[in-house]
Amino acid sequence: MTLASVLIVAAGLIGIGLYGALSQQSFVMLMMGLELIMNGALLAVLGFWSFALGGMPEGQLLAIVIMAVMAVEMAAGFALVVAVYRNRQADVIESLTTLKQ
Amino acid sequence: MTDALFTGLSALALYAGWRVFRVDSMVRASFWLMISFIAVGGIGLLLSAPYIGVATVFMMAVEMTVMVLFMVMFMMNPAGLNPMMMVHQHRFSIGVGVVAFAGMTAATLLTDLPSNPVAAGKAIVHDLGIELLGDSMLIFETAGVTLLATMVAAVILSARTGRFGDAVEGSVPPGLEPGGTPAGRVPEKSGGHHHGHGGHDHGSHGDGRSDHAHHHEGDGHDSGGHDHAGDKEKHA
Amino acid sequence: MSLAAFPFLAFFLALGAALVVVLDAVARAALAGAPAGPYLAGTFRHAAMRLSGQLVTTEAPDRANWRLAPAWYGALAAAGLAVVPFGEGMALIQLPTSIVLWGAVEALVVVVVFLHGWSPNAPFPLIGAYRYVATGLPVMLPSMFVLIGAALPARSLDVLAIVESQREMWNVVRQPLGLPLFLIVGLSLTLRGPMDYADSADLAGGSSAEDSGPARAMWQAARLAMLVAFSAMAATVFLGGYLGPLLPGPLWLALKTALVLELMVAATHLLPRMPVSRMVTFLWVVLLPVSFLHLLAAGLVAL
Amino acid sequence: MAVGGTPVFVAAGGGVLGAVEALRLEPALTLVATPRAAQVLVVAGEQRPSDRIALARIHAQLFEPRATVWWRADRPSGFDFGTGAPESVSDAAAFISAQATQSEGEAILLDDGPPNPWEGVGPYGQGGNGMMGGTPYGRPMAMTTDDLRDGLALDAYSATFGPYLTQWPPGLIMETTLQGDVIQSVRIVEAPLAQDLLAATPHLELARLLRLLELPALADRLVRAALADPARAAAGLARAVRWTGLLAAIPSALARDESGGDVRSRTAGRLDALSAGRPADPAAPGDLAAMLIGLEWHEAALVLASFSIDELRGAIASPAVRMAKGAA
Repeated sequence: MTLASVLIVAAGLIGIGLYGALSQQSFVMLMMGLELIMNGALLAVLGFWSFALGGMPEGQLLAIVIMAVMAVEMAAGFALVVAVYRNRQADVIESLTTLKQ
Repeated sequence: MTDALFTGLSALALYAGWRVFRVDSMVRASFWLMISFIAVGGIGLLLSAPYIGVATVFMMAVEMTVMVLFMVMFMMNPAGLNPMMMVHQHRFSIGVGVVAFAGMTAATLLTDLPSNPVAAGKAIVHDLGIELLGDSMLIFETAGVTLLATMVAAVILSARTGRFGDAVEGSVPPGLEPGGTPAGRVPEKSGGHHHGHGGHDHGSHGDGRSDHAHHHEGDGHDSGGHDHAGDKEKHA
Repeated sequence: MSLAAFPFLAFFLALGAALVVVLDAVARAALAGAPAGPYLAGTFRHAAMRLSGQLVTTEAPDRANWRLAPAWYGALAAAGLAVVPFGEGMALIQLPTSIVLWGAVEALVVVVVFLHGWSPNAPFPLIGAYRYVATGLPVMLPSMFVLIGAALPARSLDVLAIVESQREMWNVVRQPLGLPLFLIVGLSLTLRGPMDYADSADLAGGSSAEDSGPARAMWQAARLAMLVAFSAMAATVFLGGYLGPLLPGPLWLALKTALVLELMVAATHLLPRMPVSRMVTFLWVVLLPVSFLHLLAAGLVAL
Repeated sequence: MAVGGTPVFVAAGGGVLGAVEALRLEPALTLVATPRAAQVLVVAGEQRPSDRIALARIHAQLFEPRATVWWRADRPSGFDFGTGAPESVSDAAAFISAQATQSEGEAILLDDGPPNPWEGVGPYGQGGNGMMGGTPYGRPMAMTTDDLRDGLALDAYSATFGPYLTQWPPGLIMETTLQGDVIQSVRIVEAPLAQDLLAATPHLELARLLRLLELPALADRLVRAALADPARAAAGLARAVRWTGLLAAIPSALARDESGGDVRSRTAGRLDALSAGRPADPAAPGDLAAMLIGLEWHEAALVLASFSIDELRGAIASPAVRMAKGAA
């Protein structure tokens, strides 16, 4: 287990997450892609913190911030999905083209 | 031992992450995502981050449970009875994923990474606590307040009644003068109002909306709606 | 600790589960005004019949999750018990954050019970699963407040340190609200009596309504194992765990665990279960503020 | 948790509920709530001819070797398996318990195929055009409808429940549409069957409610008292039941009847009747189906248990609608 191996795994998670976030039509699956990207970011931060920062407490703080961001992303995401769903009965991205205007 | 564990957990994290977009049921997808997070939490433990590692498991278990509830509520096909492949710009997405992975990997391998590992015996959790309620208290508190604000915002957004009336009626702000036209942009008549998913053809093969429910519709009377289904399995 | 601890933990779980069966039969017989003997003899015969019974399945279930749910539940019970120290420095899993690990176990129980109800693809189990999520998630919050409160006097998230902090005074004295609140959490974790929203009587057994034969026996056994693990944890966090004069530490822990088991069995048979919406209101409006006040008081005392 | 002897599922018909409660006290048997957990099916009491299919379905859900015992029941045509049990409760219990090991298995009555032909395009019967097409095995895909409480459109499902649901009055059949566990619509298909006198004592009526509130041991105690002497005042027992706090556990103003009483007040009335040794005051449910709409499953079950079976039968005044399926 080295920093490079941890970062490669993190890159793999981010790659899969990017694929998911870009390809999925359903809002919720899209959010899963975002969560997976966050997962990779979390792993990368932990790797850097553990191998390169000598256990600097700020590194752990960054990880906690990432976790908070994930929670915010999910709560806000779901709330928006519910709000949109109430108005338009839509849960796939293509139904939302009017939002662009 | 550590290397073997790391390899195993990494493989699990990546495999589970890939399965998220490959299974037919959204419930399974969210639990695969949870497994991916748990594996990362395990790697966190190996990386001597005992708090973050365990807290990831804890948080993600709760978060994914909520996610699953949303799945069952809204989404087509939570039970995975029909094949599910709802994608757009598929090739492009695969390309982006692969390029991102390759780029980051190359960057990792080509960079001279610094090395300054955590000293053994360091009081990691203690340090984190001191940091959270010491130098970085502002950041920590901001995160906390942000979470609170999100919670309030989420409830307001998803509740039926809004400031200007029921969400289902389309909220319209009051006019600038009494009885005048509403202030701000007038929302269009909801053009996207097609019931459910009926009108869509997503060009994907055979997506169908289904869940547990239709398996019991039209069931005859029996004790507790246990259906006859069991017999089929037994006598097949 | 070494691998030799595994058989010991298994023995502890089995002994605790047997005790619960006896206590349940006795409590039930006493309340029903009947002799306990036949109840008890029947229980073991019952279990033997179950194990030899046939597995019946539903139409289009998620077979893997359905079969695995009891195993996951049992594994979570084992993981929970593994952080409980049986003596000074004697816990199978030693982490500076072992109390958070227990919290993770609690959160994963909600996932496992949901899966158990969702996977048979039948209405009653699914309703049980929904209900359990609706009550199980709000119960997490008091649970976290209570556990953090218990960690405050120890100034550590390590269960070992929490036990050591009780040498002078047990947490049950220092934080009188903690144990009752934690018992409510335990009733929810083990799907018992007043918090049995997953396997309830009005749903003909809820999430286990479609279970048959060995699967049913496994699920019931896993529930018992979780009850034992929870009781050991409650005894550790609030009753001083292995601390006590004269007798060896593990024995003290066993005795205190038995005491918590008795409280749990009594609560199971004496308290009614509210409809779920009433319970959810109760959890958010009453229990959450109470547990927050409890945490505040615990913090002030710890200062 | 089930404790006791041979696991038995009782498919109770008419005129037998009190006797079934007596059977529950026999240590040789454990009455379970689902046929999946049962070793023996006991068909008790008068059976409606229209419930034949439901009964056959329950029978098919037993695990093998299936064993059926007929107790105080006449067999519907076609059910030529199983053995008859002796009339008396204790003899019947011993007989039923013995059947668990003696049965050589019974064939199921129903066709083992899907209930309808497969209609669809894709491999799973989905329509293949749009996302909601197709009726796999004759069952349409679930559709979203607005929730009663806040109008959020979610998947609803409809199913027919009864007549052998152990937590409901025997014989009651309802067609309900549920969202989550909230009842969105109800159609009462069959009224409950008339029961014996013992079932109408305040003891047994309270016992049914206590089981729904997860207090089975106290329920057993009430049944025991009723079997000893239903007319004797049991103030101590009523106090014991009150002390569990069950009145506080029942939501207030749940299901108001025509005289303004709710589930809580009706239960309190039963407790008073129990301590005074008299029958409970009558109540008139009014429109039962309307009363259940918007309630959760558990609340609905409490509402059903808060009326006596005769009151429920009276409320469902309109001639019972036969289900096409049941009459076939």
